Amino acid sequence: MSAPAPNPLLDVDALTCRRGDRRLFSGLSFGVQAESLLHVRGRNGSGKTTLLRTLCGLLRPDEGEIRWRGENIRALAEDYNRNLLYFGHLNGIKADLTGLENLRVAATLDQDPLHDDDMLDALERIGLAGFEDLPTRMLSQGQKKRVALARLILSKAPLWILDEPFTALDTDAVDLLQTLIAEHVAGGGAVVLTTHQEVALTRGEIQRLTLGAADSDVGAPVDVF
Amino acid sequence: MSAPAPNPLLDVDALTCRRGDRRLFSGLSFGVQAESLLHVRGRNGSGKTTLLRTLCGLLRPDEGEIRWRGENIRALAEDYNRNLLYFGHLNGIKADLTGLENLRVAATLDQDPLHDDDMLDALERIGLAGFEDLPTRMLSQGQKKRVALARLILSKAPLWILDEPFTALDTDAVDLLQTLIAEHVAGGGAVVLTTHQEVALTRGEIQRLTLGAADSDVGAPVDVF
Amino acid sequence: MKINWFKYASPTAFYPLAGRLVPVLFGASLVLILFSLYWGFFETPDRLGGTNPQKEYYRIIFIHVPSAWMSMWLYLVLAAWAAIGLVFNTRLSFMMANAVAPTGAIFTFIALWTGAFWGRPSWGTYWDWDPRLTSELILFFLYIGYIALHSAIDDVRRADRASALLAIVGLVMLPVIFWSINCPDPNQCAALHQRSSLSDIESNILTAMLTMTLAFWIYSFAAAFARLRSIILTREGDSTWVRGVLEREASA
Amino acid sequence: MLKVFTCILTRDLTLALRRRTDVLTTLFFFVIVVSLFPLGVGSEREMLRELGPGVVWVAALLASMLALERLFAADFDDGTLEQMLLTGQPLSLLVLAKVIAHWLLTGLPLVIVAPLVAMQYHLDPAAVWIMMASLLVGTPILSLLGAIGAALTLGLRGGGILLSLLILPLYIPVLVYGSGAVSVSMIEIADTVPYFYLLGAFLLMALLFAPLASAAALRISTE
Amino acid sequence: MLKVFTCILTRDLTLALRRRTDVLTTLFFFVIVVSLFPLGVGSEREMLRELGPGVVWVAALLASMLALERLFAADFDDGTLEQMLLTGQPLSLLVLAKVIAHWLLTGLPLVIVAPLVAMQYHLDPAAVWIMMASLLVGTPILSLLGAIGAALTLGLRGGGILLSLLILPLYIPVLVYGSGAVSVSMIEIADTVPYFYLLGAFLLMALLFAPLASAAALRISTE
Ligand code: HEM
Ligand SMILES: Nc1ncnc2c1ncn2[C@@H]1O[C@H](COP(=O)(O)OP(=O)(O)OP(=O)(O)O)[C@@H](O)[C@H]1O
Ligand SMILES: Nc1ncnc2c1ncn2[C@@H]1O[C@H](COP(=O)(O)OP(=O)(O)OP(=O)(O)O)[C@@H](O)[C@H]1O
Ligand SMILES: [Mg+2]
Ligand SMILES: [Mg+2]
Repeated sequence: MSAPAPNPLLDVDALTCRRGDRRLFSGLSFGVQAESLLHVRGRNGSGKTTLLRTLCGLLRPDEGEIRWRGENIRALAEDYNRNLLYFGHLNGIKADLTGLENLRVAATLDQDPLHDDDMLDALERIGLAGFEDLPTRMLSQGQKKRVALARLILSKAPLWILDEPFTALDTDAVDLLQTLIAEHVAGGGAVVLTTHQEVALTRGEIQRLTLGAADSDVGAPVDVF
Repeated sequence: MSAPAPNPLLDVDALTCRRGDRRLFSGLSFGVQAESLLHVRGRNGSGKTTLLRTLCGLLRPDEGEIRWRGENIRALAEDYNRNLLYFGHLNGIKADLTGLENLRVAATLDQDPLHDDDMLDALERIGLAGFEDLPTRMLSQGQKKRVALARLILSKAPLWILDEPFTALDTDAVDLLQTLIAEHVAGGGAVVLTTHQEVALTRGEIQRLTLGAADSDVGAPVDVF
Repeated sequence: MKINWFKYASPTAFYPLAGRLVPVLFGASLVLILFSLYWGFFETPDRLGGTNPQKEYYRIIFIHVPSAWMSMWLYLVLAAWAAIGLVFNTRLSFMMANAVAPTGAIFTFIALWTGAFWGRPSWGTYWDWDPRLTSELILFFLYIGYIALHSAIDDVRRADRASALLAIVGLVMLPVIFWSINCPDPNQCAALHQRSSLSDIESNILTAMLTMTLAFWIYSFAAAFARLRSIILTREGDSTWVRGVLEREASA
Repeated sequence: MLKVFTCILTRDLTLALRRRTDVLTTLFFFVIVVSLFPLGVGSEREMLRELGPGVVWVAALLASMLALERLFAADFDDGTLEQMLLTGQPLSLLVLAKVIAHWLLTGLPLVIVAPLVAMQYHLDPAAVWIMMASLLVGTPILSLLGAIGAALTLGLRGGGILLSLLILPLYIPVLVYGSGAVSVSMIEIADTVPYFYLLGAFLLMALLFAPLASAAALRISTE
Repeated sequence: MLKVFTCILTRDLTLALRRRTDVLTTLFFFVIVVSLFPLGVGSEREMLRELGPGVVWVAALLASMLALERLFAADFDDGTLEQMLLTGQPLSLLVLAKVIAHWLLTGLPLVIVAPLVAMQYHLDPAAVWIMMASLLVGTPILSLLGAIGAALTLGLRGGGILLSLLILPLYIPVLVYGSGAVSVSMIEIADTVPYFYLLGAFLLMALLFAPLASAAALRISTE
C-alpha cells in the first residue's frame, strides 16, 4: 500500500490487539478509501476475525485508534454504527422468524424505511423465492446464510465489513455475492473482507493486507502490500 | 453411474427423505465401493446434509434401505458405527479440553489404541504444533476445524462421511485435507463427501451425485451421473 | 513539588514497590495479632462486665468484631477500585479489586464462623435469622458472586470489567438489602434502634479489639499486595520487564 | 426511536408466541414449586397460611430468575445481539424493550395465576388481592434487576446457576417487602401502604438504572 | 467397555474441574435458596424446625434439576453428542457415565453441605444424620430421572423450564419419602427404616431403567 491518501473513510492508526496472552498484531496502520476494497488475508488463527471485530467497535483494541472520517469510533459510538454493516461468523438471524420478518427487523433497527416489496425482491434476488414464509430454522446452512446476505442488497451503509461471507454458499450464490460487492464498491462504498478465495472488482481499487502471524511465529511483523 | 458393482461397501436402495413437508429426494439408489469417493453436490438446500446424516444412521429415512456390506445399518447399529467416521457442520470437539485431550477422548470412544505421540504427530501434521495445550475455546474458527480434522489422520474407519470439510480452512489446510482424502481412498477406503469445490484423487474412482432439488423446483428428479 | 501519582498506577512501577512492602507488612500484622491476642487473653477481665453471665468464651470478640468490620470495609474498597477501573480504564485498579476480594471473603467467613461458635454457648444455637447475621451472610454471597463471576470468564479483560460492574451494582444494592433486612416491617421502622455497644465497653477490651482491627488492616494490605504481585506476573507474562524480573529472581 | 422500541418488543412477543410452551412453562414451574411445598412440609392449615406469602414469593423469584437466563442468550447464540449492538440506537432502549417483553411473558402470568395458588394455602380473599398487587409491582423489579445478571453471565458455561448466585441476593428486598405486605395484610389491611410505597420506589429506581447497567454489561460480555 | 465408561466419566469430571465454579455454583444455589425462605416466611424457631426438612429437600430438587439442564446440552451444542451416538458403544453406558459424573459433581456436594444448612433450621444432630443419609440415597435418583427429561428436552428453546415441568412431577415420590424420613426422625429414629427401603428400591429401579430410557430419548432428540 502506498502512503495513505488524504481522506480515507476508515483510518486505522497503530493498532495492537491481543487475544488471551498472544499478541496478534501490533502497530498496524492503514486507511480504507471510498471506492475500495480491503481484502484481509492470513492463515487460520492469524487474527482476521479479531481485526474485523475491532474495526466494528465490538472489541476494544489494546493500543491504537480507529477513526471514521477523522473521528474516533469510540467517540462516535452509535453514529458510527449507522454507517456500518457487519456480517460475521454468525448469521444474525432469528431461527423462529421467517426470512421476510428477519429482514423487516433488521431494516427497522437500521432505520431504513423499506417496503415489504423491496425485501421480497431482495430475497428473490438472493435465490430464496418460495422460502420467504418459512421459519429460517427450516432452512439449510447455505440458505440461512443467504437470508443474512439479503441485507447487503437492502443496506445503504457505506462501509461493509464481511467475515468469510463465501463459506457454505454454492457457486451461484458466490457469483451473486461477488457482484453485490463489486456494485457496492463501484457505487462509492468501502468493503473490508476476509476470505480464503480471490475477489474481483469491476471498478475501484483492491488493497490486500496479510496478517503475518503464522501459527508458529506469533507476533511476526505485519505486511501491508 | 453405471450398474452397481457386485460388492459395494455401502449400498443405498430406493431412499426417500423429507424434511418438514418438503420431499428432498426419492427413490435414490447408489453404491459406494472401496477405493472410491462419492461427491454429493447440489445447490444450497438441496438435501446434501440430510442425505449424509441419513447415511450415518442419525436420521431415519422415510423409505428405502441403507446396507453396509449387505446388512441393514439399523440392524448393525453399533457394529456399523465402528466402521464409520462422520464429520458434520459441528466440529464435535469440547471447547474446554485441549486439542490433545479431545483426540484422546475420540480415540477411546473409537476404541483405537493410540499413543499420545501419534496424536501429537497428527496435530503437528494438521498445522497445530504449539497449540496442543490450549483449550480449543481459545482457537480461531479454522483452528478448531483443524483439531476435528486431526481425527482423519488417526482414524482406521473404512468409511468417511464428510459434510463440507473445506469451509473455514485456509489454502494450506485445504491442500492437506485433499491429500488425506486421496490417501484414504488409495488405501482402500471409501469417502462420501459434500463440498462446493472440486476434489481430486491420486488413485481410485470419483462418482458424482447431484441432488436436483433446485431451490425453486423442489422434488425434481435426481440425477446420478 | 509535584508528585506523579500515576507513576505507581502502572504495574511496572508498582511491582517492585509491592515486593519490598509485602514482608514488612506481613511481619507487622503478625506482631500486632500476637500482641492483641496476648492482651485479649491476659490483660482483660474474665467476665464481660460485672453481672454478665458470659464466661471465657466472650474472648471470641477479639477476632469476631474486627473481622466483621473488615468484611464490610473491604467490600467498599473492592467496589471503589472497581469503579476507578471502569472509569479510568487502569489495569492496576482491576487487579487491586481482584486482590482484595478473597481477603474480604475470608474475613466475612471468619466473622460468620466465630459468630456461630459464639452463638452456640451464648444463644444455644449456631445460627439465627437475626438481621445482623443475615446481612453478614448476604455480604458473603456478594463476595462469592464476585469471585465466581470473575473466575467463570476466561478472558481476563472481560472478567475484570464484568465483575467490576457487578461489584458496583452490589454496592448500590447493599444499603437497600441491609436496610430491608433490618427493617422488614416499614410500619415499625422508626422504633427500631440501631444499638452500638462500643461506648460502654471496657477500655481494656476496646484496646485489644482496636489493635486487632489494625492488625487485620495491615494483614489485608499485605495479602492484597502479595496477591497483586502474582496477578501481575501471570497477566503481564509476555512483556519484557516481567521476563527480566523472572530471570533476575531465577538467578538470585 | 419509539419505532425501534416497539419493533424489538413485538419481535420478542412474536418469537415467544410462536413457541407458546415457553410462556406456559414459566407458569407451570411456578405452580409446581408452590404445590411441592405442602408435600415437603405437611399440610397443617395454620402453618400453610403462615407460609403462603413467603412460599409464593420465593417461587416467583425462582421462576422469574429461571426464565431470565434465556433473556439475552438466544440473541447471543444466533448473532442477533451482535447486530443489535451495532445499530445506531441507544442500547439501553433495546434492552428495556426486551425486558418489558420478558415481563409481559413471564411476570404478568404469575400475577394472574396467583389467586389459584393462594387457594392452596388457605389465604383470605383480601390477602389474595394484596398478593396480586405486590406481585404486579414486584415482578418487574425482578425482571429489571435480573437483566443485569443475565447480561453479565452471557455465554458462560453453567450460566444459569451462576446467574442465580449473582441475582438472588439482590432480590432480597423485593422478597422481604413483597411477602411482608401479604403477611401484614392478614392482620390489618391498612398497614400495607408503606410496603407499596417502598416497592414503587424500588421499581422507579430499577427502571432508571437497570437498563443502563445491563447495556454496559452486554457490551462487556460481547467483547 | 469399562475403558470407555471411565473415559467419559473422567472427561466430564475434568471438564467440570476446569471450571471449578460450576460445582461451587450448584452448591451456593442450594445454600442461597435455603437461606431465602426464612426471609420470606419469618424466623420463628419452632416453625423453621418443622419446615427444615421440606425446604432442604425442595432446594435439593431445584438445584439438581437446574444443573441437569446442561447435562447433555453442552455436548449437543458442540457436536460431541453426535459423535457419541456414532461410537461403537452402547449409548446407555455412555449416558450412565455422564449421569454418575453429574451426580458426583452436583449431588454429592449437597449431601456434604447439608449439615450446614440444617443448622440454620435448628435441626437436631440425629435429624441431620438422617437428612444426609436420605440425600445420599435420594439425589442419585434425581440425577437419573432428570437425565431422561434432559434428553427429551434437548435443543428445545426454553428447555430448562420445560424440563422442570416434565421432571418435577417424577421427583415427587423422592421428595415425599426423603423429607418424610427426616421429619419422622425428629419424632422417633427407628421409624425411618421403611423410608430408606423405599428410597433404595427407587434407586435400583432408576439405575436399571433410566439410562436405557435416556439413551432412547437422546436418539429421538437428535434426529
Ligand atoms: C454467625 C453469627 C454471627 C454473625 C454473622 C455476626 C456478625 C456481626 C457483625 C457483622 C458485627 C459488626 C456489627 C457492627 O459493627 O455494627 C458484629 C458485632 C458484634 N457481635 Fe456478632 N455475629 C454473630 C454472632 C455473635 C454472637 C453469638 C455474639 C455474642 C453473643 C456476637 C456479639 C457481637 C458483639 C458483642 C459485637 C460488637 C459490637 C457491636 O455490638 O456493635 N456476635 N457481629
Ligand atoms: N430441521 C428441519 N426441519 C424442516 N426442514 C428442514 C430442516 N432442516 C433442513 N430442512 C430443509 O431441508 C432441505 C435440505 O436441507 P439440507 O441441510 O439437507 O441442505 P444442504 O443440501 O445440506 O444445503 P447446504 O448446502 O445449504 O448445506 C432444505 O430445503 C431445508 O429447508
Ligand atoms: N476467545 C479467545 N480467547 C483467547 N484467544 C483467542 C480467542 N479467540 C481467538 N483467540 C486466538 O486469537 C487468534 C486469532 O483468532 P481469529 O479468530 O482472529 O483468527 P482468524 O484469522 O479469524 O482465523 P480463521 O481463519 O481460523 O477464522 C487465534 O490464534 C486464537 O488462538
Ligand atoms: Mg475468523
Ligand atoms: Mg448442508
